[in-house]
Amino acid sequence: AEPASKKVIKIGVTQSVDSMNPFLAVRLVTGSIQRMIYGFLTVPDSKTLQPSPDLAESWTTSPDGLTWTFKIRQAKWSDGQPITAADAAWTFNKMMTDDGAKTGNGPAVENFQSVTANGQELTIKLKAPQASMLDNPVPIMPKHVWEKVTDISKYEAEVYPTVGSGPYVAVEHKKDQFVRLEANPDYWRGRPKIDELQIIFYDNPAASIVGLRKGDIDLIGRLNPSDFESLKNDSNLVQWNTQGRRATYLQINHGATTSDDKPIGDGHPALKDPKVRTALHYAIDKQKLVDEVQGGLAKPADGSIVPPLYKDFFWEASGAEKVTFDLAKANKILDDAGYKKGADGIRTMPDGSRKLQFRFSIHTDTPIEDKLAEYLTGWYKELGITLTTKRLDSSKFSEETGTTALFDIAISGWSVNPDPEEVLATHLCSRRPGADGKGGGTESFYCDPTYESLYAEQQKELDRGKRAETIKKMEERLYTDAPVIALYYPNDLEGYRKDRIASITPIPEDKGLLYGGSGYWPFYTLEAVSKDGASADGGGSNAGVIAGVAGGVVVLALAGFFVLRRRGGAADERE
Amino acid sequence: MTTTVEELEQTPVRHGLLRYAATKAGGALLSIAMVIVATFFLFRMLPGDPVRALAQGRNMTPEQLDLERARLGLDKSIPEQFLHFVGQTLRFDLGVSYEYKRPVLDLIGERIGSTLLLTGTALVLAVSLGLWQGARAGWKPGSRFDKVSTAISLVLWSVPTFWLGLLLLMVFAAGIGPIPGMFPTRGSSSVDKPDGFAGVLDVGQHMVLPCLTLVAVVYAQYLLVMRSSVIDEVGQDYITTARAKGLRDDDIRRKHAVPNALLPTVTLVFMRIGFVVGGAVTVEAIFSWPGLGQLFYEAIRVPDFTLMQGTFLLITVSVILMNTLADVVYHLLDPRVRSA
Amino acid sequence: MPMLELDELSVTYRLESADVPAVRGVSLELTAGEALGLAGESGSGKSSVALALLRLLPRSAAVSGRVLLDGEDVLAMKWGRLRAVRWSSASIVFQGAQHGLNPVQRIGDQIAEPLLVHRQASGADAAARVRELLAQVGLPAWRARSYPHELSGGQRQRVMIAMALACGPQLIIADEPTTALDLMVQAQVLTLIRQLIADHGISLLMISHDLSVLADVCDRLAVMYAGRLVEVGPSSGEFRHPYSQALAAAFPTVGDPASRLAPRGLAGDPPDPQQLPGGCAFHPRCPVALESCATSDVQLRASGTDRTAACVLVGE
Amino acid sequence: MSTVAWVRRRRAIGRFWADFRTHRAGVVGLVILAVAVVLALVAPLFIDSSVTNVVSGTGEKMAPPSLDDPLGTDESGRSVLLMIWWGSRTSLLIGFLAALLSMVIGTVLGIAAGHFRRWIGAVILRVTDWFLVLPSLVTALVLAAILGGSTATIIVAIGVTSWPSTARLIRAQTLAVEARPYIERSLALGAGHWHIATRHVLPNVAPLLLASTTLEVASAIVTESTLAFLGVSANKTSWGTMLRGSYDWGAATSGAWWYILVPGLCIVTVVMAFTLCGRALETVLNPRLRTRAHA
Amino acid sequence: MLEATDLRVEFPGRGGRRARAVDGVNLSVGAGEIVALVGESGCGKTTLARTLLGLERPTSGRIVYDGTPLSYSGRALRAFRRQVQLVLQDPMGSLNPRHTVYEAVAEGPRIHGLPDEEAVVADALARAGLRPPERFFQRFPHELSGGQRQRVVIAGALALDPKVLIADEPVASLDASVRGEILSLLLRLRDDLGLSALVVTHDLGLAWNIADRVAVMYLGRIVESGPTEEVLKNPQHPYTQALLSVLPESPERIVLTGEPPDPTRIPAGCRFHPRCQLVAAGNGKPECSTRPLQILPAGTESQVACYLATT
Ligand SMILES: Nc1ncnc2c1ncn2[C@@H]1O[C@H](COP(=O)(O)OP(=O)(O)OP(=O)(O)O)[C@@H](O)[C@H]1O
Ligand SMILES: Nc1ncnc2c1ncn2[C@@H]1O[C@H](COP(=O)(O)OP(=O)(O)OP(=O)(O)O)[C@@H](O)[C@H]1O
Ligand SMILES: [Mg+2]
Ligand SMILES: [Mg+2]
Repeated sequence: AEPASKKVIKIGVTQSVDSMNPFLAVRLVTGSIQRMIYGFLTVPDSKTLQPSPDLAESWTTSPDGLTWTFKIRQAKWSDGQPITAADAAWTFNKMMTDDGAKTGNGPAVENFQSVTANGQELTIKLKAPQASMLDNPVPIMPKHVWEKVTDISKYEAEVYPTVGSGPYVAVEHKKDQFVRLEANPDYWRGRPKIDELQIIFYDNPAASIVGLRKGDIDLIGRLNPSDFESLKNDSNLVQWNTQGRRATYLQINHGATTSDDKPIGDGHPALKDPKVRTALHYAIDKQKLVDEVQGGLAKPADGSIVPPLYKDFFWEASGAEKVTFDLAKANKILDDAGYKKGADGIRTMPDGSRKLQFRFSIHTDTPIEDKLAEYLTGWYKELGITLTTKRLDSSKFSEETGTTALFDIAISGWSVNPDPEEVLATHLCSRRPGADGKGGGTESFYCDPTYESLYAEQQKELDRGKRAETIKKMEERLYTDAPVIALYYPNDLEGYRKDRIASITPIPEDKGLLYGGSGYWPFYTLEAVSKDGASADGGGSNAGVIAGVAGGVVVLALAGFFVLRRRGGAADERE
Repeated sequence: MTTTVEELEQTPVRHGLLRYAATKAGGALLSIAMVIVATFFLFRMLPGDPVRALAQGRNMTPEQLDLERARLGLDKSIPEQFLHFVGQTLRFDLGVSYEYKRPVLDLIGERIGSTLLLTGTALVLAVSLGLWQGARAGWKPGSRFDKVSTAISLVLWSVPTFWLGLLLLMVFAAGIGPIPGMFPTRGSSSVDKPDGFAGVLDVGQHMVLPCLTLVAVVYAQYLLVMRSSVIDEVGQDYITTARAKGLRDDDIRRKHAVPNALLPTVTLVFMRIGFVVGGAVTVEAIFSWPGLGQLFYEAIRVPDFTLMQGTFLLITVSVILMNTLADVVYHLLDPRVRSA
Repeated sequence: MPMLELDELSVTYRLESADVPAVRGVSLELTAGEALGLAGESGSGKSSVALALLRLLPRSAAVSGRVLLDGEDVLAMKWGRLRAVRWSSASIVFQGAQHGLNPVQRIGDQIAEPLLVHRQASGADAAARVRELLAQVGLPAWRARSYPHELSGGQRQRVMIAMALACGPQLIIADEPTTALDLMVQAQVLTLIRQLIADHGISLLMISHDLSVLADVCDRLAVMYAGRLVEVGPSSGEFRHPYSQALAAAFPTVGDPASRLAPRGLAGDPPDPQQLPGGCAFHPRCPVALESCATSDVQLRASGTDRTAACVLVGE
Repeated sequence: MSTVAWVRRRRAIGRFWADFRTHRAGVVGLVILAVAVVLALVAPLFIDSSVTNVVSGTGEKMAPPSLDDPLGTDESGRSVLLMIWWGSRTSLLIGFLAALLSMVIGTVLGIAAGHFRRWIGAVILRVTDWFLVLPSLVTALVLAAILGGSTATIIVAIGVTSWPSTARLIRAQTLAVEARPYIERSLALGAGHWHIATRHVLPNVAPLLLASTTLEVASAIVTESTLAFLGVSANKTSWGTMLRGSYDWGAATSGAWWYILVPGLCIVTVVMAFTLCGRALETVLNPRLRTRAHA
Repeated sequence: MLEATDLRVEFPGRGGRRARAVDGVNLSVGAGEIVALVGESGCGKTTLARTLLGLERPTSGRIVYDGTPLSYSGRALRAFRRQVQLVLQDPMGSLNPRHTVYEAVAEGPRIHGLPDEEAVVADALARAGLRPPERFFQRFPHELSGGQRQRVVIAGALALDPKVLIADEPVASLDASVRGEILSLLLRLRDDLGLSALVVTHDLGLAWNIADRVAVMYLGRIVESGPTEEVLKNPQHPYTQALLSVLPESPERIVLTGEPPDPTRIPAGCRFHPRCQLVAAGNGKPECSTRPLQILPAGTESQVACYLATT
């Protein structure tokens, strides 16, 4: 029904949109869509991932690092209204003053003292210096549209077309089904090369793979290794395999405490000993895990929680510091530290009080973690350490490993933004649960003076290079002290149809991500194959199928009718 | 003839029906009350701190968490929470979804249509097909038709819904060998759904596989129930009377056996609605059908407890209401209980 | 020509475990306008005979012999013809009026059904005829709109009778029409039947285990034992067969000093049709059995005018 | 008297078996069942839980059936055949225990509801009806999700949601039995509640109970697999979790049909066997059906 | 032996109305006496019998056994039920199909913990005419004929050595030829063991066969009672007269009109008056429809509750 020349690209996602209101949305898929609809202050550079101008053309910082001034670009909202600093100021102020608006990106304005606008000039005053300021994740909203909303926490924002400043404009959203975006002709960088972008939701990952193969969708991201493998033999498909944003690591209960330094939880005392933690580290064959658990589609971690994708911030151990799989060494470390093996082959504490029997907490319903657990159990058995797997549903899991500390070793993982500050912060003392044993947001119960001071240092450091050095030191500290042990960095696995997508630029351009990357680059630069009919999604064949089905139904109905008519023959009578 | 007595007996039975309906409605209300209480305590048994679960994957300060907790009313005592919950529920306020940050009722409202379309169609198909086939099979137990029908339904009865759904998806949506992938892989309509009749066809095409899955699993039960119900009737004397009257076999079945056999089936049809709903959860998950079942599935996966609680409450209450309706319908249909 | 003639009618139920010879060679005649009573204990095959008359037996039953209804063999009829004969030539009133009526249909519709099936009336005619029939059995016309359960047992039985009369059959088969009914109601129904056959000149085959009831209504009586007729004769005379005599004695006459404080019955148990004793099937219970009875079977033989009995001791 | 009882019982069993044998489908079901149960029981003699251990998976990953692995391998190179074998233990265990649980609850409440006519019966009936209309899968899902999906939880979740139909059946049967004159006679002989329930009601409902339990096992196995598929089961290897695994590891998309079909077919076969068996039992043991067959 | 005084039993009926199934009955059964209770269906015979056994609690009135009023505590009832036993109409139904004859007969002794069970059972069976008893021990009810089953039921009652037997339609479901045997058995037991019996029946012939006394019941009340010969040969109450007249052998029939009586709607005055043939014929008295009748006392002599009765 549509002109064949219209270029439509369909992206399959396995997460549905939670809310079209950016103040409320938290899901990754929604974040990606916001990136395409709204401008941000800055956007990670497509090559270096360094913050680069987006709606903010340029910016300056006061020497104390507390005042930031952004110059807002002269551009127009998609409804033709000019974009001003007032829009940005309204957005931030809304979040700072309205609790309901904090849901989506609340922490991003936590450190804001005040935000003021003057024409195209936006001034943000901070409470404390914050180097990650330029990685601000808040989409700038059109004030003239949104100020009419009375209760932001109840507003669904289901008004189409949306008023935005990004490369696309949302024109339709069917809940749990799809979001349709159209190219924004007035986009300040220029109109995207395709006309329409559809984000189509699949509940069933297997069905999405089928969809990609069939051509129901053109691109799908965040594949798991096996689904990725299954795209192998299709000549129309491109398997996209690059380094990802995630790190998978173990979290070790090395003596969890609350924010007033009182012990909490029931962690095994042996884990307080850094030697034990190091031994545990030595006993992990990360390459094997990558091969077996991730199907080879990951990179063994010789660093910490920041993945190699972020070259600037990535740190990797080398030399003597580097821990390599060595069961003998691990055993020796434990022997030397006085953990003797008992008659049953299981080590005990040096004072003989307790056996080294640890629990390994994983999530229910995550087969990868299950496998991982089985490998770890195997290796640790060689060390004379018993590891028992404890499966927890996610709410219980996060409570036990994040608040009540009822664990020994737990699986963990974190997706890292171009600026790693957020993930680093999860290992700060202040993130531990409060004195009442509640709350908090720690990923390790870590509380280390060295780490704390490094954190404070990097926050003040506005020079990217110097800051990166400090951050690497933090990673090193985590590596050697081992409150967490990084296992591997899973690759980003995606697939797309080359008979539909002529070109797409990942972010970063060098081996970067397509879907789920930061910024709108891939979908802004996307070019569709402009063969006739290719983008019309086989409208003809669809119609054919429909006709076929209808025909079939008619035939069946007729057949049924005749069968019914035929009844009543003498043979049917009963005697 | 003492006509006075005869006329006395003619007194209408309407108020009987009303009273019956009222008793049933009372029973349903009681059941619903039980559901509400049970739901409250069931969800209070939750391990862990829902707020903390909510924050999973995101960075939240303790203050924020407390704020959230207060917002959800989780800082109050259990009796207080209970009263609050009951009050809320009675005002049709099912709370706010942790995940979507929106009233659960709104979320449900957006999806209930799809679910009704799918389950409704499936139910109608399953009921008509199952009852028709069951009636024929039960009329001549042991015949080839009966054997084939029973065999098919027994197999279908043993098949896990999701597995059947996956196989159908793999065969008819993906296409295998000579079978083309003729049905869509997801959803209830195409993104660029045409208008008018073509649009209806489009939805129809999307509905084929999920509907088929649901029908396959559900209809077997109806078939078996109807079959044994008809077998029960076949031995009755009034059937012999009908034969003695010179009726044709098919007329006996249609006019006498089936109407009687249908009656006990009515309640069963409705009683199995819970089963259909259960099937819908799986089917919607497999075919990405944007309905309540999917919402529920998602709520479980997240887990989003208010959403789970709300959906559970709604599903349960509607199944109870359906059953009550069934009782009343049965009452209307069966002259024997109608005046009893 | 007799209205109904049974010639060596046999019915055998073929069960998975064994064959049950329920009726073993019954020959009977019924002339037009005559009322014949068929008596016998439970399981003696009375109902099987009745059902065989219109080929209403289940599939498992094998029927042999001939059933001549107005000279035409019912067992050899084509389906269409049989359907035409059913109810219009012969209709049946079953014992359990409770179950003989479809519980979810109004009785008016049920009465009208054979009329419509046999195209004897349509629409309004049928309704009028239903009213008429109800009146004949003493029920008000509005009862047509009732459901069976709204009627008492006696009323239901009257509906069954009205239904049987619907197509104006020549023969009505009444299988234990009063057994489940109360004494007083039983009397009402019997009076009705008696009156109707007298008015319409219909033949009646009435089945009961109660000889006194049959004797009351019927001209002739036939007594069955173990699938056989043991005695056929006018209802007025004395019974000759020892079984018939015992059956008659089982229902004492109130006021008869002979039976006062002296109940009488037969020793032993009714026969199991799957294991009938050899010889005369009655001999193990027979108070006057001869030795030969255990080995040689006896056929019906004449015993006085119009009377035949199957016993070696009877004879002219 | 024990010999009398024994002779009697043997005769009853003999008669029952003779009846049962005439149901060919039931016999087939019984044979399949026997094989499945025996295999599950003897499994530890040949293999142990290590066949489900990913570390010990030695074969190639997702390898199609071959001589080495007759039913192919899964995503970790484990033999599907051995996993099926070992997993049958969990599936059957859950099936049996859940059915047992549901049967015990159902019987006790059913008999109580049928026996006590006053408010006790009414209350139990109310509760039963309430549970009966609850969508059982949905309820089981919620229960399992809330309580965590250990094997015990799954059993409880299934058992607690599936008893009402048993209770209904038993109640109906109890009412039917208690309407029989022999109960009146027993009362007249001086019998009490316990005597009536254990001497008359229970033996009379027991056969039906057996049949319904058999059917219950079938549906419990299906429910377990569905719960596993919907991801609320944190179970050891069972057929359901294997199916879940095949789904998670994209067996469907990568053409590993053996990984999807085999566990599924196992479920279908065993469930079908239970169903056939249960239905045959029902026909043989249900006095209502029986008398009809002879009428 | 067993006496009921002003017994009333009500059931909650349809539409909130109460069914007065038994509505003021005085009845006694003397030692070694057989009393027949006759009446049409639904008049309350069974209810009365069950109440006499304590299976139903009377709304008012009392039951006296051997001079002591019946008490409804579990223990007292059990003791009472050793003395008074019940035989029901349907022998098939009265036997648990899963119990052997032995178990069926032994049930009573087991409940009451009698010693020497096997001897008791064998003795009871023999007395009920099942000889030799051992042959029947292991049979199941479905392997017996109807008459044998009824004998087993009677043996079950005899095993407790009762003083009174209440038989509710004991032969109604039996074949005609078997009926006489069972009735003879009852007579013999009375003669041999001095058993008293209350036989509930709608069959006047049965009453004539074995009863010493007859009580005619109509709509929850006894309307006429007295020695069998007097009542059946010379009935005083119009209802009894009608009942007797519809017997096949009687010369002229009085077929009562109207519906069977409904215990939820008991007419005022004489409860029989709406159907009374005398009233219908215009011979009624005004009080027939207005003034309630006296309840007949529990006497052995002939008595009748009717304004129109000649005596
Ligand atoms: N459908 C059937 N299948 C097998 N056997 C049957 C069937 N119907 C009747 N019989 C057997 O045939 C015999 C005769 O049965 P029938 O019903 O004709 O007896 P009846 O004289 O009418 O008895 P009743 O007085 O109990 O009605 C009985 O032994 C009965 O068990
Ligand atoms: N448990 C009960 N609940 C309600 N009504 C009852 C109950 N038992 C008996 N009735 C009513 O009480 C009346 C008398 O019943 P009962 O059974 O005593 O009569 P009956 O004389 O034994 O009749 P039949 O000759 O039919 O056995 C009937 O109208 C009956 O409907
Ligand atoms: Mg019969
Ligand atoms: Mg009675």
